[in-house]
Amino acid sequence: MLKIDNPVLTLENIVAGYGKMTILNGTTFSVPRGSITTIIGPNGAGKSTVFKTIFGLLNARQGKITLDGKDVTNFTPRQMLEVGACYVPQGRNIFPELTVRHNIELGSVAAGASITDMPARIEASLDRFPVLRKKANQQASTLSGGEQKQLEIVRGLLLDPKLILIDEPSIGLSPMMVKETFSILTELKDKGVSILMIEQNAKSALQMSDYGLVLELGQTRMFDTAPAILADPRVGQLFLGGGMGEATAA
Amino acid sequence: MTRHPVFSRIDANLATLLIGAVILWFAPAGLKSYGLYVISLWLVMSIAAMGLNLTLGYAGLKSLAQAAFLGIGAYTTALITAKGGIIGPGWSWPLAFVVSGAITFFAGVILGFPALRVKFHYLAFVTLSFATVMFLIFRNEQWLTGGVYGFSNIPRPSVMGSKLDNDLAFFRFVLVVTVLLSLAMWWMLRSPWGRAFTALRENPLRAASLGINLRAYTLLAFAIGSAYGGFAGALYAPLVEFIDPAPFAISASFVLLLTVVVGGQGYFLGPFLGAAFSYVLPEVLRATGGLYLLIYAALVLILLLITPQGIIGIVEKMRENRRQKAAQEQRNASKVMLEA
Amino acid sequence: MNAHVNLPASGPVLKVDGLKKHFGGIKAVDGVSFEVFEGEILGIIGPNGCGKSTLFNCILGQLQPTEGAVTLDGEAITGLFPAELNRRGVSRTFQLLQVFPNLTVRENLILAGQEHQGSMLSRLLGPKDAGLTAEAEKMIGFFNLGHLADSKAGGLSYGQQKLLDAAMAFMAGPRLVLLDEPAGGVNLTMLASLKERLEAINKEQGATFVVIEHNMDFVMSLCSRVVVMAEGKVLAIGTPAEIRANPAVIEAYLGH
Amino acid sequence: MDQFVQLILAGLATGAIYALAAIGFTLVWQTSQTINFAQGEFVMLPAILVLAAVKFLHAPLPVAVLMAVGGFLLLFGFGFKQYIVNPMARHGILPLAIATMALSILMKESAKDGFSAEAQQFPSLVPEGAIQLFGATLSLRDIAIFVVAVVAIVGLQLFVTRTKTGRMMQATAQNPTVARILGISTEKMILLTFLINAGLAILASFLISPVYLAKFSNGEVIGTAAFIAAIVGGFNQVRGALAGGFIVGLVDNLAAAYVSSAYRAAVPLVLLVLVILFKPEGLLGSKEERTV
Amino acid sequence: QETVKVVGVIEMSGAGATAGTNYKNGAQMAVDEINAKGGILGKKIDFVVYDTQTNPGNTRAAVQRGVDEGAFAIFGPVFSGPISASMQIAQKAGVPQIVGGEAAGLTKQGVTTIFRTSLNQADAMPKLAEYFKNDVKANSVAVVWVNNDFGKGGRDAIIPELQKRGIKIAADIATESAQADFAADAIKVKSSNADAVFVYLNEEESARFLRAIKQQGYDKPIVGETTLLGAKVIELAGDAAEGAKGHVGLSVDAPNPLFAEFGKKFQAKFNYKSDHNGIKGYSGMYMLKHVAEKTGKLDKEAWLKYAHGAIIRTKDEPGILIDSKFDANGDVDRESFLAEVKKGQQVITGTLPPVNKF
Ligand SMILES: Nc1ncnc2c1ncn2[C@@H]1O[C@H](COP(=O)(O)OP(=O)(O)OP(=O)(O)O)[C@@H](O)[C@H]1O
Ligand SMILES: Nc1ncnc2c1ncn2[C@@H]1O[C@H](COP(=O)(O)OP(=O)(O)OP(=O)(O)O)[C@@H](O)[C@H]1O
Ligand SMILES: [Mg+2]
Ligand SMILES: [Mg+2]
Repeated sequence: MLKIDNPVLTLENIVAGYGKMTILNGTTFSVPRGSITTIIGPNGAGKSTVFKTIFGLLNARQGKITLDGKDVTNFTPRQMLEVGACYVPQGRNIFPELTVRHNIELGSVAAGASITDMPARIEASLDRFPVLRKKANQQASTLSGGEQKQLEIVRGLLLDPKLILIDEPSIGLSPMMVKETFSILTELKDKGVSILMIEQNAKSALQMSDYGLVLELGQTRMFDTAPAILADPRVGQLFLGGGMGEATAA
Repeated sequence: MTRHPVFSRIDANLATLLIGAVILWFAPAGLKSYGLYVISLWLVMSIAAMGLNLTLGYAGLKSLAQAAFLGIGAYTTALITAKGGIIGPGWSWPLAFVVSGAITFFAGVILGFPALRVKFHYLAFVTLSFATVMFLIFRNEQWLTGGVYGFSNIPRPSVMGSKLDNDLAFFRFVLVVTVLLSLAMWWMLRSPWGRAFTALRENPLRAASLGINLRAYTLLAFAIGSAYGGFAGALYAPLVEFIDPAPFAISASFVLLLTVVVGGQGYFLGPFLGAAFSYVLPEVLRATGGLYLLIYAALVLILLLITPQGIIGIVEKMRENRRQKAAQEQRNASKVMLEA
Repeated sequence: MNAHVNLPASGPVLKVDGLKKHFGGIKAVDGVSFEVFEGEILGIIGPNGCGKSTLFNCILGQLQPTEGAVTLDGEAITGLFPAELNRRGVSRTFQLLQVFPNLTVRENLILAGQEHQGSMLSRLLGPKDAGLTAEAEKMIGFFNLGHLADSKAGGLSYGQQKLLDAAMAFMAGPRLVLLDEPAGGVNLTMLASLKERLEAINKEQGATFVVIEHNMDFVMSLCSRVVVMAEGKVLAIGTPAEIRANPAVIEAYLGH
Repeated sequence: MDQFVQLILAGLATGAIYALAAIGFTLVWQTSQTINFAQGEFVMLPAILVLAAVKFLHAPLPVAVLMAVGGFLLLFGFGFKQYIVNPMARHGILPLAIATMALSILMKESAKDGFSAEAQQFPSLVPEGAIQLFGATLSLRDIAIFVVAVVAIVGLQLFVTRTKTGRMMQATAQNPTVARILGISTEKMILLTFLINAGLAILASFLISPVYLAKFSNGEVIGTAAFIAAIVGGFNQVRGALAGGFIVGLVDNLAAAYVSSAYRAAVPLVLLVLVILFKPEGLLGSKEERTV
Repeated sequence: QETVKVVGVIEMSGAGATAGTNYKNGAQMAVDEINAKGGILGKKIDFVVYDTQTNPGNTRAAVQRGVDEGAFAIFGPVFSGPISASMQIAQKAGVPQIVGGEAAGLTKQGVTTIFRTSLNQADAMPKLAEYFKNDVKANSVAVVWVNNDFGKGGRDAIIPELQKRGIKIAADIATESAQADFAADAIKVKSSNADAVFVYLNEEESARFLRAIKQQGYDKPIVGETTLLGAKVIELAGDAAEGAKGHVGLSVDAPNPLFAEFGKKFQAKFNYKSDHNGIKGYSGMYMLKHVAEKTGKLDKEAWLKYAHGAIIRTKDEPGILIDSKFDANGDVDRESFLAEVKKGQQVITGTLPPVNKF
């Protein structure tokens, strides 16, 4: 397994779960700084659970999480935001009865005084996702599934984070919007932001990533550069559908 | 094949019910009238709560009218069985029981229609309005109900020609009726109907797309739940031997709601526990003088803080833990596909 | 390209004719017409917000269309209740997660099949769940949910709930299945199983499918024909190959 | 005709009282999806606390008012949120609603056993006196209640919808987990809601008690009327409380005069049930969100 | 030491809480006094109170419990519905029951164990009707009553009496118990243009009604029964009570030193002014004691036998507060008063003799 120096985030032997269920049982990995790392793994592997534990939505029963060398184990979400992490969760996460614009504005709640150009930022994001501009004054619940996801992505990336945790951003997005999202993430990376992403749309995701990480049953099975993961025949067989499309076309 | 969790749960319910019934048959031998009255009341209110538990606990329809149905049943029974009533004392109780159930069933169907249109607090409001109107009818229509003066001298039913004036005999009679109604409820809840009612509560949108007839099940949940209120009323009237509008006021519906929630909404045995809490415990506490309502309210609060799922939630929690442990074992045993 | 392009042997199973759905000034669906033939797998693609889900909801009675008609086997079904349609053999999945969170996985599946057995009364009085338990067990096996069969569905991961939702739509032998983004969040290997299952049901039971998806590999390898929507209207209909080559589709949806 | 005008004015005065008490329901619902069945008791208790402070601690009236306000905010603003709403909020609406029912018994019985079972006079904050309007008499107190109700509700409506803090409160109610993820201090938002609620209850209590007298059982009447007003106005709109209060007050008074007085309690309900059946989201409520 | 068990079955919560609390306090005060002087026939009274929540079912349970516990007498309840629900139980067990109810029907059902502590409405209302005719000289009357057994009973009793005397009923207005807002009712009374209004509400509602009708500038006679003219009403209604008048059964303000003394003791003990229910509870307990002592033993049967037809005079038993006669049905007969509110005080303007002289 690849070793990296000066990681932005490390998890050491994390144990966490729900009720009597332990989902993460000694999860350990490090996230390289200033790059995009994609976590893949079967459904129910515990990927989202990892994010929830990092961001303080779920209690880590054991183990240690460090961000930039600082122990952030069991920080609250607010504290995590303050140390420069942000999180875009999986699924539907809007405030249904607020307007689109008000939804987006709430993404800046944790902004410190340092960020003075928030309105301009919001405008810039709306340029990237024109649908949202068009529907800025509509109730968020009336958006289509993909539009809601776009809203969440815009809202989640308003701050100047060190580390972005983003959980399956591509669900519900049209191919063009997936590309747009990935290019935004790449731009952020180029500005020095570290990105940890979960994706089931694994091939496209790994293609734009620097590193890949395979999680299975709550444990890190593989960690390598993205091209290496993509090229690994076992990974391809087990988690990337083993060449779907060709099989049926035969 | 693994055992079906619903089956094992319901089997436990059935066993508890039957064993409980046997114990209750023999237990009160030493009790005086008062004690017998209190446990009879407990059973009667359990029936009413069982009905509300179906409407509210299983089907998720917020009804604030259960005491009104109790009242309809009680007044119907009084009218049919009392001296000077439509038929008078004697064999008329079984008829009164059936008529009480039927009237409340149809009233339930009618009240169910708004439930097809409105949800949540609006439904609560509609049912609350119904309960208010029923209370006013009980109170104002003196020619029919005795109005504020009430309806006295309601006879106890007769079995095999002998009148159940003996409190123990009447209690056992109530017990038998309770067990029969509980069995019917148990059967229904373990049938596909029970699951459909739950689906109504959990996710009506998905339920509809699976062919579940929301209209039919909503109306049924209301109607059957209400009919249990009516059945309870048919026992309540001869138990107290006097009725006036007070026990069927809105506040009584709220107490029934409390009963269901405190017992454990959506669990078969919840109503029995809840009714013990709402109707027996206050009797026990009454000896504490003026403070007993304070103590009672504090106990409700503490209980809900400990187990918001109701008393039976404690048992459920253990069950859930066991289930999770089993799932965990299976998860641990599942094969690792990619060896690190 | 595709293994089984079925051409219309008989009339269409489902026919959508001039369907419109407006929300105030928003024309979510704006005059959509197409036909779905017996035994085919039809894909629907289109940019976010172009009206795909709304179209499904109108077809299935979840929303009342502003205008237009839907027929099933030549019979008008516009405005029928979702439950009625389901009993006529039309099942569906949802784009957002829609399971019964406090029922177990197994109960979710049995529930999905039970209303297709017997009459209301026989369901109350008769023997229960005959055959359904076995069918549910099979689904659980297919979708790798074995260890979660007795867990509450609300505690499943996103992808697992998505799979459960699809499995529910497959219960009780539907004739026509409408799937709204079944692939979103599903692991690629599981997606292959899902596809396999879908094709098996299609072949063995002759069920017809309409699938909304953004996963192009999935749509293009699965569907015999694809409808492309844009801004509430049909932009193109054709075989996957035709669609891939259509410049208007590339412009509006696929990119490059 | 004269009678009619008088009834309308009296109805508006009553309606303002209902509205004032109803805000609590809509506010708490809007910002934390809780139904507080003790709302009526919340309006009953502050006045009793003032009288109790006078009676037992021999505090002069202004001091007693301060003590009552402080004590009430602490107990039923902070304490209510901290010890009842917090632990139970995760378990759905009903357990919490039942808990508030228990709380209402607790408050009522404490007031009765700890203070008095009898009604007491409560000093009016507004000078006695009345004005004539269209041939009908309106007391200054009625007018004050009217003004306070309108100002409080309009102000609150603007606060909740037009300020960022207000939207943070709404966000907390609509999706607490996401609100936390975005760094909204949900704890603070909920606390704020409950403090405002307690504050409004105090205001309502001080205004209403001189008219209705201070008595442990007042909460039942006020609570029920306010609950109905809140539903009629639409639970999910703070401003709905105003319209709902006035409508219920008016219908109530007109029904008492023109329809059978024995059924007066039912008339507004039945009318409003009809309204709701034709407009299921309440008079001013907005449509339920899209679910599919 | 042996005790005499008396079980109070009283409305301590629910709609009857205020009345019940007064009744209980009055009774408790009597018990304390009696026990301090050695009890009944040397045995202390063991007085326990079970709350009925003003609910007939609970009342029945509580009476049953008292009977099962071997109570010598049941004390209460006050509201007529709960009394109806429970009197058969006491009757079956042969236990005396001393109640606070005023509804006419209670003593007409052949129950042999029930005793009232206040006048039957059927006896009080003719006196009032006379008053309307002769003193108020009203040709039409608006009747405002509370829609519970107390108010309805009064309304049902007075309307025929008024009509018998040729007085028209200009308005017949039902109100709810615990009603807070009387504006509509006041407006209705005013626009009925009756010569007088008869107010038959519980105390607090009376006060609220008086305030509401004063706000409407009403200037015709306001007439009522005991509950309209009580000290509590005057305190709560303030100016608005000025000039209200009518008939009073029991009142701490009656020109009777025993009432006044009771009032003072009660005020000192409970820190508020007793209403007529307090007097009922107090004198009822003394009636229990007196009869028991007359029979010389603690025997229920003997007690009942003596009590039916008993005449208790204050010179023999000061605790009875006013000479009273209990008839075969358990009804009580005694003097009553005409009163008026003047300068914030209840002033007795006349004394009416008992229905049947004794
Ligand atoms: N709220 C919950 N309660 C109980 N169990 C849960 C809960 N959420 C997740 N789990 C369990 O934890 C395991 C891991 O879930 P998690 O959401 O982390 O998976 P995942 O890797 O993100 O999967 P997916 O790719 O489907 O999103 C699953 O087996 C699931 O059953
Ligand atoms: N209740 C509503 N009120 C207003 N507009 C609505 C409502 N429902 C849907 N819309 C609008 O209708 C359009 C179509 O929505 P729909 O959900 O059908 O899109 P979709 O094609 O399924 O998109 P996606 O791929 O993102 O799921 C969207 O622009 C949406 O904003
Ligand atoms: Mg996940
Ligand atoms: Mg969609």
